[in-house]
Amino acid sequence: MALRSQTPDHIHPDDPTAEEVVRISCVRHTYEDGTSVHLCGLDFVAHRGKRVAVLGPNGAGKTTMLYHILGLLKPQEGAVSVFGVSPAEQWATIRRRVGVMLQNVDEQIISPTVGDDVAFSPRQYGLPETEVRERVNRVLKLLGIEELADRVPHNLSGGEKRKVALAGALVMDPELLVLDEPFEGLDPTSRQGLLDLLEHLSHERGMTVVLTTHDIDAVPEFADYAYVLAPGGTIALRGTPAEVFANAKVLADGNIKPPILAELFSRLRERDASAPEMALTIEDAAEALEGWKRRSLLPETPQ
Amino acid sequence: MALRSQTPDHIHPDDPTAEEVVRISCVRHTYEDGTSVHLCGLDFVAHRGKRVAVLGPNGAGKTTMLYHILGLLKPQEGAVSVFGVSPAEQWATIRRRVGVMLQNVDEQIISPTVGDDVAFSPRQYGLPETEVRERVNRVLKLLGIEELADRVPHNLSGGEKRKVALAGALVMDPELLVLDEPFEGLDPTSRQGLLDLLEHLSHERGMTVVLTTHDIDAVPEFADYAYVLAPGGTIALRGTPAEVFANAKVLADGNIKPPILAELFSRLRERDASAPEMALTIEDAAEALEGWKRRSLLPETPQ
Amino acid sequence: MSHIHIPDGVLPVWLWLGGWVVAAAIVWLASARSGGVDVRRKVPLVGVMAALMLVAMSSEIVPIAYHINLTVVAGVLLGPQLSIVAAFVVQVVLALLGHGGVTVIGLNTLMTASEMLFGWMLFRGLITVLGPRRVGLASGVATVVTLALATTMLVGLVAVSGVGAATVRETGALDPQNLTFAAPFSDSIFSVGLFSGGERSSSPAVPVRRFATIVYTLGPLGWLIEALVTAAVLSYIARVRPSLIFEGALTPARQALPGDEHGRH
Amino acid sequence: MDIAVVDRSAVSGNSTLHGAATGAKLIAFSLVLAAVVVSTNLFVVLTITIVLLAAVAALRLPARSMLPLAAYPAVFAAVFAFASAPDALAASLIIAKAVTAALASVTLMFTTPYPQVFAALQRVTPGLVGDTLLMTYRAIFILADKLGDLTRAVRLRSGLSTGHPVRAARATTRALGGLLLYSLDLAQREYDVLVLRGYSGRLRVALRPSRSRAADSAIIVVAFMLLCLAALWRIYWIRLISYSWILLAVALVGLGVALASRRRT
Ligand SMILES: Nc1ncnc2c1ncn2[C@@H]1O[C@H](COP(=O)(O)OP(=O)(O)OP(=O)(O)O)[C@@H](O)[C@H]1O
Ligand SMILES: Nc1ncnc2c1ncn2[C@@H]1O[C@H](COP(=O)(O)OP(=O)(O)OP(=O)(O)O)[C@@H](O)[C@H]1O
Ligand SMILES: [Mg+2]
Ligand SMILES: [Mg+2]
Repeated sequence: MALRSQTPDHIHPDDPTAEEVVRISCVRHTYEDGTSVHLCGLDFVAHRGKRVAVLGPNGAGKTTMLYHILGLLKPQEGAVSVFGVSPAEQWATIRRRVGVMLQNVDEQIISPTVGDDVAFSPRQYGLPETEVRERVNRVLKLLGIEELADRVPHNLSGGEKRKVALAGALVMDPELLVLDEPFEGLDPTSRQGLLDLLEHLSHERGMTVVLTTHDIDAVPEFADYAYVLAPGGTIALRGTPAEVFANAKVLADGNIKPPILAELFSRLRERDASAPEMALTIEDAAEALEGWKRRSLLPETPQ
Repeated sequence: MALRSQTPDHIHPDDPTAEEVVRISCVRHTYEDGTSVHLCGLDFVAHRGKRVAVLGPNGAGKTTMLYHILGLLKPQEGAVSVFGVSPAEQWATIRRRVGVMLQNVDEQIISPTVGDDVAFSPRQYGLPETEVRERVNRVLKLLGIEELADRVPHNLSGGEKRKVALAGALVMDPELLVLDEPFEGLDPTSRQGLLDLLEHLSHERGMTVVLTTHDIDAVPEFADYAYVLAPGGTIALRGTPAEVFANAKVLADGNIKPPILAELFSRLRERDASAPEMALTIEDAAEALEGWKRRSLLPETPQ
Repeated sequence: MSHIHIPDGVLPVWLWLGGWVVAAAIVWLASARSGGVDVRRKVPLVGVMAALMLVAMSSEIVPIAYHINLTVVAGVLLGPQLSIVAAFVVQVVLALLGHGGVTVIGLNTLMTASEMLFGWMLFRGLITVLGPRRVGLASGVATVVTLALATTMLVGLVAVSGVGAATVRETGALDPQNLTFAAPFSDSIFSVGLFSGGERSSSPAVPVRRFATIVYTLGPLGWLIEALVTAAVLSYIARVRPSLIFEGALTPARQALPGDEHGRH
Repeated sequence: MDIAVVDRSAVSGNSTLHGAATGAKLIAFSLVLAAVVVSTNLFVVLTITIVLLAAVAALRLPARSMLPLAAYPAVFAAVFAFASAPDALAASLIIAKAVTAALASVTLMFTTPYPQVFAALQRVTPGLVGDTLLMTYRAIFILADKLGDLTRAVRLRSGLSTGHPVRAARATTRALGGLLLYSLDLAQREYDVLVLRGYSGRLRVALRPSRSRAADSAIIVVAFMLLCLAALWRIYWIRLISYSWILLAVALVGLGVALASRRRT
């Protein structure tokens, strides 16, 4: 089985003993109307405690990939393993360890009040009611939506619904968090809050996060690794954000624009060859630019 | 009625004779569960041929505001006028001139094929079939989704659906285009394509565009004017993007982070007072930074 | 209760044809007076309620041979004019699915519609008396009374048509004499057409009086179930979407959900 | 029950039925329904079923999605029959009628895009009724889709507690209440969008030119023959009842041929 072909390049770069939480090897799914998504090329691997972003153009197969991780689709070819088991067959054994947010959050709402909806999983797992309450309050606070607790979820605004869905995903403290375009519809502050929260969760609790996004500018800040899907599902590229964004050709094929800062730096380089190396966070960029200007002042004979 | 209170600050800054396409004056809507949205403070005005962005935190009332423009909600207080009439009462007389895309595109797809769905409005308005075909082909091409024409819309990916919904909104060449978070779920290249398309439509055809978005970085490039809603619906700020993003305090209240470039420049200024003025597009920014560096070289005695 | 399952060819022609004519007339009337935008905006509600009634009416609780009708729920939510349209649509589809014949669509539409109207009127009356907070009670009472009235109509219909009561399906039609369920087809065209002699003119197998006894002794069990379901559904809707129930004169003081009192301003 | 499956088959199929004129299909559909409705003979109904099945097989329609949908009413009809039919044969007749009517509608909907069907229906029904029929059709799928989403969400998020049946039941009833409300909202929004985009009570569709007049006529002729047979057996049933099996045998042979031809190519 493809699962066994652990070529060295899939070993965790920093920590060779790190546990693989998710692995997808050359999975193919053909939808009933004949549209085929072939998640092949490279293996997709997510290690414990890492945040992995999946990028790719519309219709590449990102959601299809997450559906395989969640066992909603069964691989017709290839293999998927999550916590070492096949999710399509043994979802019930691992679902307590997995938190989920779907792309269309409307599809995810179960109960008629926000509080009940977030409490759904802990109640069904039979936690005592006091603990259920406590968990729900904690997670609502974490996301800053305590005041929504008694509202009817369908009546919320788009962004509010997304936060409720996220609360439902986080309430059981999952080991693996699977998020399909979590930043869409969130206002910039909530987006930043979510980025910080995910960073906190993965560092403090070793939570593994797999998410898809089109928000390129958030990727350098968020992700430990990024995967790029090409149209058709081919996994074309893998690496740290800096590695990925340096690969202009594959990105262009994948309809992916580099982040704004990456573009700014390459514009600067075109104008002036002495411009600094690409920096992907605002802090680094400001430092690099200031350094660039200062350096050009110092020795009056640079060029 | 509030409509008559045309204070001078609502006259179009460049062209005092420009026609007002949309005006919202102090509208209040209280949802059944008691949530109240009070779109007051400033009047919301969109002039012919201008692109207007509405910003604001989650749950501020952006979608509610668009629903008023579309006549889906009836103002309980205040007045809304679109093309000079009240949309809630006389929608049928103006609907041909308005194109719409809602926030949740799943709810917007009606017909069993993409082609039929895009053709829905022209058919309902009784255009001859050849013209319907021609319009549909043109708009599908404009959005680069010709190959989807025979697919079943429910089966498309999130971003693909959004493009189909957009095609349906554009097919009648509306004079007013109302878009609720049109960039969500689009990959960066499609997003850029949409920005260019909207610019083209408003310049060439004088189309008025009103859209809500959380994609702050796109606003300077896209919008002629921006409005900022505060929580509760208060229209707190109005101006060109540069004016709006200069108003840090109101933005912070509205959960709005300034665009990346704005932030980069303010960081630079903190480090070095000689740093250039804020520039909001990549092109301008590159030019400003290069100029800054060059200037600092020339007269060897600047500071 | 809200409709009879009688195959075609059982009822006298004057009866079913009369039913069709009256039903067609009121459906046409209801539809003709629907130009207004406000009525049109309720069409999706009618669609959902019709779909729900279809599901409810076509699934049966076996031990008491009863199915939930949701007629009072639908009547309260739709009001008179839309109720008529919904009743007609539901009966047409039910007939296509074999619940009764096509000839009885007219009569069935009338029965369902009048049940919805009764329910709607009673509910409105009770709410005005009891106040808008007693939705559960009002709807429960309205349901029981409505069903009792509808049952009486059914008995009347049986008496008028001279059809064997056993051909009429109704609430809990358990025959207490031999402890079998009333069999609508044993006496009619189905059995004869298939296996035995000619298409007899059906002589009432059960006298109307005994039929009435059965219905009035066992029916209340079904009414109770229906009342519980109706009360649950309507109180839920009154809590989260009061405008669906209350409009115009019935509008209660705004009921905020707990936690929303402070709103968000 | 996923509307996408129906839509996909209706628009992307390429069979004779797909190519036939909508009008012809609607006429044939009504004739077949009439045949089912008038028939009181199990063999005749089964003959119609088998003719329809043969058509499905011969035309390579997506039987795997169609048959479960057509069989769905059988569940309800079976409960109904169990509660009311006097004997097994009558029960089978009730079920067969329901399934056959459903199979005919499913065949129509799988070979004709729904706007075509409803545009035609709206031409002959009073405004509000046509409008309601359309929304009822959509609402059935909205309810089914939302139920599907709900079960998927439950599966993803924890499943229902097996250890705590009370909790599971409570959560389920709450979820169903929410589902009702949400379906209402969805239907409302769907209708709003229809109106925003130019709908005002009448769907307009592009005429789909018939691929072959001969096929159109053939479809109508077959349907008409079925109706004639049903009527004959209904009127002269005493003389014909012992020959019922012939119909069934002929139909079965037809089905066999259709299946064989399908296998060969
Ligand atoms: N249920 C379905 N039936 C048929 N085709 C489907 C279905 N769902 C998705 N597809 C197709 O499969 C491909 C991959 O879809 P998927 O939803 O995985 O894309 P995605 O990468 O998530 O895109 P987006 O960024 O737009 O969300 C697309 O071409 C889409 O049209
Ligand atoms: N149908 C409804 N019933 C009750 N309250 C509602 C309803 N729709 C919206 N609201 C509430 O009204 C407020 C404004 O909602 P709206 O959808 O206009 O926000 P928005 O600015 O579009 O937010 P987002 O950016 O998240 O889409 C929110 O507090 C929301 O919870
Ligand atoms: Mg997706
Ligand atoms: Mg919104």
